[in-house]
Amino acid sequence: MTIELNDYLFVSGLLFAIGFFGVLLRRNTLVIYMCLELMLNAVNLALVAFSRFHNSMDGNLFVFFIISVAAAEVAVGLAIIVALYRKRQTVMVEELAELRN
Amino acid sequence: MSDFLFYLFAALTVLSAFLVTVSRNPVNGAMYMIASFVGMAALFLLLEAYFLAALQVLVYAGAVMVLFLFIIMLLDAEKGRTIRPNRLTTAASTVGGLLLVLGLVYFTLGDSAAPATPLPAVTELPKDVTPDNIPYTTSSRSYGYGLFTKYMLPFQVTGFLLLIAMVGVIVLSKRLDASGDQAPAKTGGLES
Amino acid sequence: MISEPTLLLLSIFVPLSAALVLFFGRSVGNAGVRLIAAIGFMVPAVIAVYLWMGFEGADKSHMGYAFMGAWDTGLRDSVGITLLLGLNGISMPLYLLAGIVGLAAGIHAMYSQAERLHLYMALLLVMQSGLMGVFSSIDIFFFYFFHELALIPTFIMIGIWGGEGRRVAAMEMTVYLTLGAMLSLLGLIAIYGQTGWDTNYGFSLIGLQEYLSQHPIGDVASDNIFALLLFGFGILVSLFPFHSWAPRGYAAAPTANAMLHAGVLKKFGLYGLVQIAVPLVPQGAIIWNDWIVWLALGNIVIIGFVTIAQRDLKLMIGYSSVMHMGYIFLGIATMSVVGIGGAVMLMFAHGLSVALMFVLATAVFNRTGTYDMKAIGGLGPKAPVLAAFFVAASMASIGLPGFANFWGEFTVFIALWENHAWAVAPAVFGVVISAIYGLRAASNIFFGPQSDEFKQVSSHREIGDITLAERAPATILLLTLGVIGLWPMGISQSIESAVTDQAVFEQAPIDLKNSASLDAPEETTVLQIAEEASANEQGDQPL
Amino acid sequence: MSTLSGFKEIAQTNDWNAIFPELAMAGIALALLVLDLFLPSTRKRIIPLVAIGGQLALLIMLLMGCGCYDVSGALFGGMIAPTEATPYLRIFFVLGSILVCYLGIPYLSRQNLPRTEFYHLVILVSAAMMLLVQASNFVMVFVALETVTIGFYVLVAYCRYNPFSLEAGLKYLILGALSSAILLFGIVLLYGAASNPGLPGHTTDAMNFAALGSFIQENPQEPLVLIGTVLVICGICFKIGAVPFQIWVPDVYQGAPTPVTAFLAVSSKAAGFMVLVNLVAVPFASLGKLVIPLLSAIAIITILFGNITALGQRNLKRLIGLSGIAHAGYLLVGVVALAAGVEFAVWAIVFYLFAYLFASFAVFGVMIQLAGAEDEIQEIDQYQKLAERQPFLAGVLAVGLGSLAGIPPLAGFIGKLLLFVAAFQGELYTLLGAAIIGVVISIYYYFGWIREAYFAKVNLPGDEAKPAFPMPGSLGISHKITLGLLAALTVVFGFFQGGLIGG
Amino acid sequence: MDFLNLFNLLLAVPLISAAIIGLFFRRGGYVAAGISLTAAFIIACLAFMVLFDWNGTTLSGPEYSYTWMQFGDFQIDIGYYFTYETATMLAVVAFVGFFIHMFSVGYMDDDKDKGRFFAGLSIFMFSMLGIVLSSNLFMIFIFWELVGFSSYMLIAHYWDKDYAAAASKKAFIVNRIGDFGFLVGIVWAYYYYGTVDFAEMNALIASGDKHAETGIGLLLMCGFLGKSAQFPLQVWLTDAMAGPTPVSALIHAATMVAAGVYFMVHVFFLLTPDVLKVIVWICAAMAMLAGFWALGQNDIKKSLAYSTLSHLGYMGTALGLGFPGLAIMHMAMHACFKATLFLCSGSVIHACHHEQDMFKMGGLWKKMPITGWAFLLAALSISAFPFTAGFFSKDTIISAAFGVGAETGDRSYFAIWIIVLVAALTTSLYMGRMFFVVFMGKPNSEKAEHAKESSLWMTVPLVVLGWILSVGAGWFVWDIKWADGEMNGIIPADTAVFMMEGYGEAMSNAEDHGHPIHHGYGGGWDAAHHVVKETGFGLLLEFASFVAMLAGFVFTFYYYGLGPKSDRLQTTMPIIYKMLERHGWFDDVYDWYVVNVQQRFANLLSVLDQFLISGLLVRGTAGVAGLFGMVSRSLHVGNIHGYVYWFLAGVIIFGAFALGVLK
Repeated sequence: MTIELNDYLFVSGLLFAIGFFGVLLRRNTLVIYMCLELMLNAVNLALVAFSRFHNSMDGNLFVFFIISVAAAEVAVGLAIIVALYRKRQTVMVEELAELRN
Repeated sequence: MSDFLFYLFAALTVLSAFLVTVSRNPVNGAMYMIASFVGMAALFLLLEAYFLAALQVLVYAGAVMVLFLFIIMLLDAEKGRTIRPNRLTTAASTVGGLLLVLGLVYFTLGDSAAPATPLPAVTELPKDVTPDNIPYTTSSRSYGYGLFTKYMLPFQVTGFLLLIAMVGVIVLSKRLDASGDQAPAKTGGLES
Repeated sequence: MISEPTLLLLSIFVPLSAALVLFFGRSVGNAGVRLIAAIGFMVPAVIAVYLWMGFEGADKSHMGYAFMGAWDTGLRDSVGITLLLGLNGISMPLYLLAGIVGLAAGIHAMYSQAERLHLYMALLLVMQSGLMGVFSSIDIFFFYFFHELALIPTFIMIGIWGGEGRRVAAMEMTVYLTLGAMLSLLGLIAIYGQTGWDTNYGFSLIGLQEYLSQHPIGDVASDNIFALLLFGFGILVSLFPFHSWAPRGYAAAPTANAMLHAGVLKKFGLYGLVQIAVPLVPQGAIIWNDWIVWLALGNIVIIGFVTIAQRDLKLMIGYSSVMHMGYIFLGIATMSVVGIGGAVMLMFAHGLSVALMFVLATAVFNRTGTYDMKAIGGLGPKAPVLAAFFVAASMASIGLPGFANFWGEFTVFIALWENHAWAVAPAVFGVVISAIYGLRAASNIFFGPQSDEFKQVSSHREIGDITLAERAPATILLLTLGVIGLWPMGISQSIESAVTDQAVFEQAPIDLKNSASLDAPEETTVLQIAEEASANEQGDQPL
Repeated sequence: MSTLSGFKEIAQTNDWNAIFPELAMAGIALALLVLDLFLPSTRKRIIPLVAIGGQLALLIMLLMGCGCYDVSGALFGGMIAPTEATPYLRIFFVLGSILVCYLGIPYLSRQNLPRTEFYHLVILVSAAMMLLVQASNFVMVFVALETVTIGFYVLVAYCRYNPFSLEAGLKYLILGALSSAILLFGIVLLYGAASNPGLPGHTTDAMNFAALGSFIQENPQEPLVLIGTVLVICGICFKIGAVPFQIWVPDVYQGAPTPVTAFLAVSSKAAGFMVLVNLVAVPFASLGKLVIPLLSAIAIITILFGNITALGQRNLKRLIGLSGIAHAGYLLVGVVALAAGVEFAVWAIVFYLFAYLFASFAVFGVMIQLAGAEDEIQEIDQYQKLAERQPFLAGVLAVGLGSLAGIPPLAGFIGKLLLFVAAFQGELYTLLGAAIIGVVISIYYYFGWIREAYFAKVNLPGDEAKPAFPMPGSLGISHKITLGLLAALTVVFGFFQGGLIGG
Repeated sequence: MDFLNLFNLLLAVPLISAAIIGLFFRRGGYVAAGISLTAAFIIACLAFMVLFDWNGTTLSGPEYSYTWMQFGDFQIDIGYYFTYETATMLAVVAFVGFFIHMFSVGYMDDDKDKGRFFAGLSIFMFSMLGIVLSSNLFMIFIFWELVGFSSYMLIAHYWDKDYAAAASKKAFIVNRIGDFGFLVGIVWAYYYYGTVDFAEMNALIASGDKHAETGIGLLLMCGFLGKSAQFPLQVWLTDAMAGPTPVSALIHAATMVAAGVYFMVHVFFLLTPDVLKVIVWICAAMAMLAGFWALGQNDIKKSLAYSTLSHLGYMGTALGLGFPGLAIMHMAMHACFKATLFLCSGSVIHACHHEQDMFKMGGLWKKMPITGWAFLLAALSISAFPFTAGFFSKDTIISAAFGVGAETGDRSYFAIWIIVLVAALTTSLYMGRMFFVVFMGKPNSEKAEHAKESSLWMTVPLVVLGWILSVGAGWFVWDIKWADGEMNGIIPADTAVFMMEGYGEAMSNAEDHGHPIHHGYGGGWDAAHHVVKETGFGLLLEFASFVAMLAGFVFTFYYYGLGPKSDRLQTTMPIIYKMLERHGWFDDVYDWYVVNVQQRFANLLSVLDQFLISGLLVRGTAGVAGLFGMVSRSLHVGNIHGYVYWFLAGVIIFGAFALGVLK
């Protein structure tokens, strides 16, 4: 058998699910953030697969944007986490729940 | 052959991704993350997206994850090891994740999946491009064509986005000097 | 000479601009405030009287509307809303009422010792402009709009200058009234919807009547629309059992505000039923007829007895005004020329008398320092003129001939027999009830020997007779009551002309009879027309 | 060489004049940085003035109709496609950014934070929003949206020595990233479905709204499409704060600096809505069977949740957030009406947004005057006796809240009216019912706030112990003008709506 | 001057005088009195002008009416209906009214609030004349209410006394209860006959197009019961004596209370036999009971009030027997002698400085001869001493009861006869008691010692009403032609016509609409007299009632003695006295009802209103909403995880919805 588009999609979907799972599971904000990156990657994979199989360049170009955006996001996000750590000396979500009702 | 490679790298990607979510120590997590990214890059190669594969390795595995590691070290990740996710969270998240996977299976492997299409042949350089059709090409030059014509505007906006990110990071982490706006007494800087 | 439509516009915007001036006019000092406010209240009153005198001769070619003028506010093309002003025979008396009561309330407020007088007057003026607008707009959207405009100051006024329990009362009143207003708004939009959102007809009452007379609303639709209007307006008019906001609200409200609200603003809902709901959605009115009658009797009998139980004068007045709404609802329920005419007559009269009662209640309070009727007594010999006013006012409100109220009530009873003969007896019994509490109040407060509490009060306070600031508004109101009482034609003529114009009020009673006899509302004539119409139309969209 | 002729053809559509206002905003933003660089620190006070002045100039140009000349069809290879609403929206966002900058002045004067960057970010984000609302291609949507989002990460966490602000930033960051991932996945699925040669009417330009729309019209039952659509809607729901993606709102609103809260509440939400409107209008036009029930359900729950939760909420920033959720619900009613085929709904939404802008900024303007140094603590008690101590502020507050509550003769009421009419035209009676209930409930907390400001509280024993809350001294004239103008506009648009209703 | 304008003037004059006094002379004292008196005088003159000009043709119809208010086909006219009974009534009201005005000037000389009092009198004259002249039910109802109001006002004249306050309130409310039925009856009549104009309704009935309806009749009767204070609404009249004595004389004896009778006579053609039966029983019973109750009163005015009740009972009886003319006649005679009696009591009270207890008076015969004589004559007249005014009306009524019984063979009429005969006995009992106690013997108190004859203001009316009219008012039955009828120029003969003939021929074709035919049904004194003659026992009957009368006087003379200090009955038989004093415990029952039933019911309802409607319905919903609010607020836990789950749930639910899993 040959590899189908669906196989790639499955992998990407699996990655997405795992990423989501990680976000749900972990309490370390850094790890949560990593998992989010993972989800973005899953999207990338799907995109590339689609554009390859459907013979359209737009997907690949989109990936380019996604990567750059992700990079920027990471930079800002980490900056926030660091700044917060300076205040609270922790990166654990349940210890970062001062704002509540 | 390529099938085998696909399975190999897919397994690598997924497995290490999973390990990221479960590994106690964030440092290990970061390592697995890199592995997952590399696997992803390999999959890109299989899809003949060479330029993206390169970007993947450079930006993600290179820049992003290094940044992550650096921060993890900086924030003394040792604390992360001691606490373990409590049962409830584990159970709930597992259920959630499984639900998603279930949906995925129902979706991709079920009858509702998109009809499969044969892998089209691809050229290296773009041919017979029309405004609403840019076929798949492998050369990195074709990215340039796309980005600077059709995707010119998003491209520029991305530039501003990076500017925003840069300014933002500066705002969030630069030590306020005495000029104009001095740091209020109650802010503890890194030096503390 | 300014054209009449412009006068209508002026009667709305002069008070409003006076209010704006006062909002920022803390510096002008009380004298200045009084002057500006006086202008703001005089102008509408004068215009109202002037138009009233000119009304008979005026050109009423537009379906009985005179003094018509239209101004586009930017919603004409999108949703067919136009500031369309004008008066017909039904709105004329109420417009007059608004002018007169407004003037009285204004005078009373000017000389009340309210701190931050400029704000007080400003809010009152906003109310006034809203009231003038309510009864002069033909566009049913603006009719609603002005009502809300007049409603909002009530909240703040109760809150700042109110009596005890004002925080709660104000909130309850506002939330409750908003509910009613929203329901009725839906109903109004729904009526507009029946034209297929044709902006040529739009929200204009005239346009809607033209359209709906050709294509009456179908059964289901009118059932729902009328329900919306009935209960929406009903809440605003304190139809039993949606009345609980009214007595406490009025008890807490400052006098001038209570005068305007109970006297004029409350008529909005009834006016809406008379002018909009019943003529435009007659078969809905027929379907809901029994409901109206039963609830109205609830107002009269149940609330009547509740009124008897009150010891607090202001609460009693509040409840009594709730009770009197019952008669008006009965009048509307008859859907006949006579009944509607009586209802409008009574709306006019009640507006005057209840406002008068509030003025006098405050006058009593200023002398005795309490509203508890058991704690007063024998005030009469000390303040004979006040007593005379009070007795006259209570006589008016219990429908003594010679005062305007009588004509309304009497006519309603007459009309009621036609289709609801059984309801006449309980309705008339209400007259006895109101006599009981009305006279009890008068004799408790003014007659008999002084009570011990009152003796203490009067011992260390000089209790004078009614002052000019109280007498002026009271006289205005009582005079109007008397004039219309002796010369009902003064307003009944215009009312009659307008009511008889409506073919509905000729037809509806017959339909009512049929629907009563064979209890299937579909059989009624209007509905047959409706079905035929909707048969060759695309059919009515049920709500 | 002929192969690139296609690219040339595309390049010709890159008409930079068409987006002059956005460019101008970006220019202003950059100019600020340059000024910050070269101005001596003593002169830096003028920077906010430059920011506001520049934008005002732009605003006036827009009002006079320059810079948004009539452009037909798609631009930039289909990245953006201005509509009739676009000029109004440009005005909206410029106005919003001006007001945020205005709010920034008193805030920053209190806070000792880098200043120039604040204005810089606000203006850039606004520019991005202006592009976002005319984007007609998912790539453009994503990029612009991320620009906005990342900008907001920074702005929300802007008060970097205040843990609350940072925590809010973190929450917004993680949930925002999550939602953009979801959105992205949805986009990808749509892309994959639409570009599939195996499907009838497939397109080669699958990211483009129009093309996508025509494809979906061909096969609306395609599961890939349905899932994709739903995921995209999830992503947008986060932006507009609709149930169940509203949960972050109160926390973030409370933690964020007050000007940013305003920015979030008004501009960001508006942008999200206009994206949703574009989506519903073009690509999802033929998905009524899916979109209408889905959005209706969301709308109803959102209205009820927002209003009921706001009952008894003492912290005003949270209260604003929750009421904002309710407003999102009302606006969703408009969107549903649009999906049901009522074009008029667009204008209803636009008008509502404007009314919301005026009212909200009026309220925020008052709040920022009364806010202390740590502005996440703004309790309702601070407003006791405001009417006596600051009648002007109290008046503005009353007008703003009244408009938010939808009370005639204020603009907010007209907005609601138009939405209701639209809903009626779409025969969405259930939604109307929910909306009515919502409005009635909302009266309670809005007027509760007014009551606090106006009614002299009967002092319970122990109340005397509480220190009287500090009140600002006499207001600067600029504040009076701005706030007065907002209140006036709210009133005027309540009476006269000419020019704000196109179509 | 044509009649229309005269009628208009008749109504306008008192109204204007009331307005002038009310607006300008509230403190006016004698000025006010003057204005009011002048008005009364003008009224009297106008009334006589009308009576002299009038040629006996019924005046009615559109030319005598204005439209007052109109809605579609429903219209209220202010119109005049002038016929023989109107003439009689007009004469009585105008004439007696004037003299009572005159008397008041003297009586109220020491009163501060003359303005209020005389304004009230003028308003009353206005409303009363309105009733007299009105042409339709609507209009009569309007003035009906107005007289009620003016009586309320005048009863409450001494408003700082709580009994006055209570009495006025009671009077008004009880009247309202009567009007409740009255009004319903009017509405019914309006829909049944299509008109409420007396002339038109009369025509309808006469032509047989419409029949009289028992229901309508009974409902209209309620108005009569209220206004004329018949069972069960009689309770207000005795309390109404709280007002000044002239008021009692004018309103609560001579005119207003009689207006009820007048109204019933007016609508006589609407009354079916059943209605008449009801009336005759109620009124006869009241005639007797009230007579006894009068013996239980020490207050001279209260005692007279019961006598008024009793005689209103007689009028009702006459009506019920089918002799409207006779009823009117007794009304007129009663107006004379009862007004006299009240005025005498007023003069006495005034002389004794407002002492009203009979047993504190005594021996006034010598001190106040004019008053004494007037009282004596009136007393004889009321007890139907032969050839006094009362004799002609009252005795005829008594005998007529027997006569009707004899003719129709309906036994119940004999019972009526017995009852009214006993009532006649009681009349002479309480009159004798009053006379001997008040005027004979020695003064029993300081005040009585210093009593003096009153001023001319008061004595002149006493002479006119007492000496002349109480005696001679009835002599017209002999139909003497003084100076060949030239005297008709001085005494308007038309006023007597109705009393003599009643409706005369108008009712002759009565069988068309099912009235019981006894000879002269619907007639007046002639008919009644004829009926009595028919029986053959005419003289015997008159003798019987004469004996009853005489027995009364003789008994009282021996039983009470002259000028006793206390009521012997009270001392010897307190139980019986108590029974009479409590006059059948009506007041107690009503008071009990008001306090324990009505008020409690009201309180209950108001509690329910508070608790159920504003408590549960309104506050309840608010509370529930607030509860939900607390719950949903607590969902904001602040922990990011908590929030991520919302997102997860959202994605899954939406996705499931999209894939149709939820459908």
